[in-house]
Amino acid sequence: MTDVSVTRASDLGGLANPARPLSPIDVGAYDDATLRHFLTLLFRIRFAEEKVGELVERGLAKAPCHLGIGQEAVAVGVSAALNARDRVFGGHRSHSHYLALGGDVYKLLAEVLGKLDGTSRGMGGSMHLYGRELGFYGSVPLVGATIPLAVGAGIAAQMEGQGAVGVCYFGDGATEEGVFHESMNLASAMRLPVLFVCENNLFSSHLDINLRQPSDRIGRYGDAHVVNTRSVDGNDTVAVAKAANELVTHARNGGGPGLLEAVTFRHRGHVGPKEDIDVGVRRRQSDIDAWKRVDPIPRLISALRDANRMTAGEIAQLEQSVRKEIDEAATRAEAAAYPEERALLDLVYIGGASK
Amino acid sequence: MTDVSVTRASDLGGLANPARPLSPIDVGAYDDATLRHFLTLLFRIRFAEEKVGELVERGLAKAPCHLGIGQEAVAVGVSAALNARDRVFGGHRSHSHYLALGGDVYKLLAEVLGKLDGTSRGMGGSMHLYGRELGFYGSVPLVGATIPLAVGAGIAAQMEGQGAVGVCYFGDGATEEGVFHESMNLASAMRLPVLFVCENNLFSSHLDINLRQPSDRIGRYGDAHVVNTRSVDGNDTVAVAKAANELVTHARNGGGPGLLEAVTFRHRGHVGPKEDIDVGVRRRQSDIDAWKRVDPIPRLISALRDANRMTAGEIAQLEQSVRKEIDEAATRAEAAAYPEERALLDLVYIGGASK
Amino acid sequence: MTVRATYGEAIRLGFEYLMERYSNVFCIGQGLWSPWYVGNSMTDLDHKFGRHRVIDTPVSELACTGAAVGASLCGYRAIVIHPRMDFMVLAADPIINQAAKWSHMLGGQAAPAVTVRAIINRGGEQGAQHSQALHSWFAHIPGLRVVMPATVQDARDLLISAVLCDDPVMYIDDRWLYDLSEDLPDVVERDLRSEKPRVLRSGKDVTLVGSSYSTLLCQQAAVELEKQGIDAEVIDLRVLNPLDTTSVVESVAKTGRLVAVDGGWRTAGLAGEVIARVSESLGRFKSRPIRVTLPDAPAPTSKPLEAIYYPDSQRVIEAVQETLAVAR
Amino acid sequence: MTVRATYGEAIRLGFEYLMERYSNVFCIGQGLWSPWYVGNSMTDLDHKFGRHRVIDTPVSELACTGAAVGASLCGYRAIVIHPRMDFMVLAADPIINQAAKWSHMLGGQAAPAVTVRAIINRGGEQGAQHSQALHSWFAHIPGLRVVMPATVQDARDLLISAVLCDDPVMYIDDRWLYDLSEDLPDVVERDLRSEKPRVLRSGKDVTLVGSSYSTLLCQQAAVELEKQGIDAEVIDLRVLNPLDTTSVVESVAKTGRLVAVDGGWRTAGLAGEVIARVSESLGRFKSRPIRVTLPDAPAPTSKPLEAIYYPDSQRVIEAVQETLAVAR
Ligand SMILES: Cc1ncc(C[n+]2csc(CCOP(=O)(O)OP(=O)(O)O)c2C)c(N)n1
Ligand SMILES: Cc1ncc(C[n+]2csc(CCOP(=O)(O)OP(=O)(O)O)c2C)c(N)n1
Ligand SMILES: [Mg+2]
Ligand SMILES: [Mg+2]
Repeated sequence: MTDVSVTRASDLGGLANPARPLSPIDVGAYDDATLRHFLTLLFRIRFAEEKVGELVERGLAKAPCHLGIGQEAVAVGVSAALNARDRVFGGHRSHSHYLALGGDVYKLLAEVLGKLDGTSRGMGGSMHLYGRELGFYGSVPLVGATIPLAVGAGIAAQMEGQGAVGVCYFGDGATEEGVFHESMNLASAMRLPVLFVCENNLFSSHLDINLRQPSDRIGRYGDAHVVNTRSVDGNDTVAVAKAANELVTHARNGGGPGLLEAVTFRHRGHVGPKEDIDVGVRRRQSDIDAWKRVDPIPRLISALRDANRMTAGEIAQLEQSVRKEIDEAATRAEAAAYPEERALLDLVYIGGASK
Repeated sequence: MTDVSVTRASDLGGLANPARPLSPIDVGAYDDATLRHFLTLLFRIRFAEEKVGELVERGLAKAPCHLGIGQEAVAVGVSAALNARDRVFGGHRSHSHYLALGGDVYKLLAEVLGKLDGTSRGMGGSMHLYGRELGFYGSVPLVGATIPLAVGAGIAAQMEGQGAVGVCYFGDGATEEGVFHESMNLASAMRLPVLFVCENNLFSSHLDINLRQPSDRIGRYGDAHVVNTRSVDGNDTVAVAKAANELVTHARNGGGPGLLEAVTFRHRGHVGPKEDIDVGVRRRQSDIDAWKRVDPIPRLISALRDANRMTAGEIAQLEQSVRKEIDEAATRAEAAAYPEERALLDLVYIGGASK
Repeated sequence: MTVRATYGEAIRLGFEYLMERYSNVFCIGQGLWSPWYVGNSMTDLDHKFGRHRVIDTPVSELACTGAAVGASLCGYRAIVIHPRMDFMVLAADPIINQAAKWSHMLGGQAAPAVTVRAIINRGGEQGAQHSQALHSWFAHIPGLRVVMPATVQDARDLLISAVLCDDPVMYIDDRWLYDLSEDLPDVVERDLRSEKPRVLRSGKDVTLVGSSYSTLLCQQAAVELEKQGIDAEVIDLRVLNPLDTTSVVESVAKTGRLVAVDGGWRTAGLAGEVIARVSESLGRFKSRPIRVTLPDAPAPTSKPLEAIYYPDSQRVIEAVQETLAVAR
Repeated sequence: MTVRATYGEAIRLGFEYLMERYSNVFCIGQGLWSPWYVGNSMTDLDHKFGRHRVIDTPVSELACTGAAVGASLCGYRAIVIHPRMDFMVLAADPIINQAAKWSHMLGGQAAPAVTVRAIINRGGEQGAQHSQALHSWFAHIPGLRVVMPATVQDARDLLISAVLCDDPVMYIDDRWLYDLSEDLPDVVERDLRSEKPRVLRSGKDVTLVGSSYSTLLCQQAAVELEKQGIDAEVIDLRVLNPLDTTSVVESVAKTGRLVAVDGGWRTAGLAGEVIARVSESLGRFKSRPIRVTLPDAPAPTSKPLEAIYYPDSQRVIEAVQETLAVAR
């Protein structure tokens, strides 16, 4: 588009500004085990993605890897509102979505390396993850593609009448795809139990949202489609969990779909482990630095310590054990086998060789 | 979709209710010639479409013909805001859009009959009209398809810098197509001079809008895409003309796109001359009767007479002369020649036989 | 027990069979509550099975198709209906990028057992955006199965096989066939993976290959040709993807002559594929094979142009005569 | 005066030539302000010609393509760029239902002189949604012209011809060719309507037909085959739609043997069309024609599967050897 000013005012009431005065994370509503679980997941996602970055740098992972480092709180918070009957779909940046549901790091790393033990039996790589046993029904990289699939999961859930929800994660860029709007309208008109989770990281690859949309607040689409909407601090695990829980509960009770806008930022570039300072349109070192200061992990750690929920020692120990888990998983994944050649034709159709 | 109540409340503040107390049409802002022109166009469109209905009933017009009888005020009002540099696109129900720009009834009827003298040289029929000399850049029946084309006309206009606008007409149903949203966002982000005209007739073929969308007010999409929006009485030629003029003037001056929602109703069925009482979901005779009581033509006539702008005699004479014009055009069109067979291959590519 | 039905009614019988027996089958698409969108092929299904199982939709081909794919990943067997193939172009992504690829791309674990019903609805001066027969596109996409019934029985039975198949299937029917009528035996559920092209009529002089309405043209031509002493074998492809041309090759090995008839465009279309397969297998014909297809032009509207646009059985007959002009 | 350039640079030279000389040319597409989306094929064009003429866009393939078509109806010559053909599937409507049909459907009066640039960007373990080569789909659509440059010079010159052509043209380039390098003569503007397949190498034993990267495979194979005493003729299709196979037919009339190579899927694809055309014209070969294509499977990601998925020149050589196994 023509060069609209990228300094246009934000409609997000501070959420897009990492230098705003922060309200501290309010851990009051959750018990110790849950909070420890949140932190475990945050660590696991963070370190697993850092490991993926290493595998890319070492030339072992060839598939495009989109890291969500800095955005982990979204998936952790959302997953807290879900149960085993719900069906979750992701996109190109879905390591966190898989892991936050309880996904296995070894399977993830094996998949990233194209190995048979991977989540998708080595047929997908980083951008195509699967974990049905967890309720993770699949992620694929075509932007916006899984949004209507989650609506279909909502139809299924409505027919079953068991209170399940369909969930999809997508980015701010995906809301520029028509299918997002068609899906919101369909879900709204049918009052389907669907949770639309927009990770608004203010960028779509190299482009700032202000270069692509007339406002940086994705929530306005929820208003237009008459969908219950919450815009929250996406770097606050608890805020995300609470908002997700509200919307999901409403949906389970027949109140129709919800749109959760979690405002966040990715520390790394669009694809691969670099920070992409040079290539972005307004992606300055100072922006990244400012966002790193509101990193969801230290923020949750401070809150846990301030509230005396975990000691520094416990946290350090947890960190160590997660790091160890991931190193071991990586070593195993590197050594694992590739799929056999016949998979190429055998998997085209379900149940055996194409005939 | 599942059976949502079709009696859901309207968000249109009365515009969707033909039985509301009507404000009289305010002709004060326009001179006699303009008002006479409005009435001429209303008559021409109405009688031309009635003639098309006859041609269908007589088995002469075979192509699907979508009549907009009852909706004429929209195109007449919008066209009043346009000039020769503007570029207008239509859809499946576009007889009025073509005629309101000054289109020729003979060419229209010839096209409807598939004759060489038609607007599209007999290659299009009722659903594919063209009149570049009038600024009518084309209408095609794939729902929503011309919306992004008008955005392209907006890009062209912005590049030319001559104050032109791109215009497209579409229905409430078309706003369910993703391309509508993508187009609105693109036009808004680029601040393009585009007028989006939604003829909200509350139906998409057999389905009431309340069975397809969570609200009957299309204007909410303008809010979401940060586009200047007006929702008006689509059966009031003057109200449409004024709102269109405001939005177009704004767009010409670099203020970005506008969305005009004109609320109206079609007297006839989705396709063909019948009223479709039986086949619609909530398309009752009483609805049609109520909407006929707010027919745009008698309403403008009353206003003209009340304001002493035209006498009953003048109006009757005008009506007579338009009817005559149309009868003559129909007679000529029936007698006109079909395109030659070689058009089938010659027109596939521009400038001659496919090679 | 047989029942007399037209092609349109047979489709409806297929839907009824499925929805009565399988509670996880549902239909979604534009016009399903309307009496006119899909001819008589789904009349009153919404009343019989409820509007929650026969869902009429907003004008949103992309999301509705994607939703059908999504529901099918969750154990349902959704049938998404596109009253015109032209509009389905807007839903190409969920069909070809999603449904067709999920099994392969996710290691054979995710099976969107969706059925995409695409209706060819042409003629009647509807013009270029309301007439397309794009089956060749979908025959080109691995991971998708494509069926095109030509007979009344197949109209019912291939629909049933399509819906019961674990893979995504496109079921394409043609409104021009709706008035064909036939006696139907009871339904026998058949595994789509075993369904193949079928020799509808055996003959020794020339092989005619068609699918859907083109098969009807071949059959009509064969009847006429018989009167002229020409013995045509007619093969109905039925399943376009994955395409098995074994029987076509065997037939041409016998007859030496091939006329491939198709209701789509010529270039890079199905009829060319048939000729290519036979050429690859046999390397030679008694006389040059011929395609009878649409010309490479969009559908016109005007009456005289429509009349020459769509091939008829006479064109098939002429093609056969041409192949026979070379000494037998 | 010649200039040395790679295929990627040649595309950029084409853009530069057009934008310098024709003020009504503009570019629109995803990633045009990014240094990595389209390789080196458009580097810094936004800075050179201004961001109003090189427009980076939201993630809206459908509207952006439609907008390019619309602007092209208003006297502009828009080039809409799709960094991956897979994503362009979302824009099928404005390409095939609109651009390809407007001339015909509106009586030859409306010419959307738009160029749709589609990039094939496969390999690198990107998988099924980031690898597709769907040129056969677009070769099937009348009203659209489709070009696929195989050489550095064509990369530049066919782009220029495409944009200057009054019809909608799809220009398809392949990232695997970007490092080819060649000396380029000055630009001579050529009417796309006169551009045809080209015999790149003449030979008498077998005819190899390719387009884009497949042509390169044919050339590489021909070099190897020469060492084995086999004299291959190589034909580069260049223009897939409307497809003119006269020179292919002439060649096979001479060699009697045909290997059709294509980077797309096998069934209902371009290679089959080439075989069909030759069969229709000649009716017989010295030995069975062979296609070398992708298998009918989505693109895998895993390294060992990618290695067997994409055909290489060795596969072409083997196919030639197979055709020659039958006595000459
Ligand atoms: C349909 C489609 N168009 C374009 C792309 C290229 N692409 C991959 S990721 C991406 C950015 C998406 O941005 P957003 O949705 O905000 O997600 P984020 O990367 O910020 O997580 C784009 C444009 C694609 N994969 N699919
Ligand atoms: C892409 C597409 N989908 C479906 C159709 C079938 N169709 C033709 S007109 C129409 C209704 C459109 O309703 P609306 O946009 O409100 O316009 P109206 O008919 O009320 O003027 C539909 C669904 C079509 N022509 N194109
Ligand atoms: Mg983003
Ligand atoms: Mg309407």
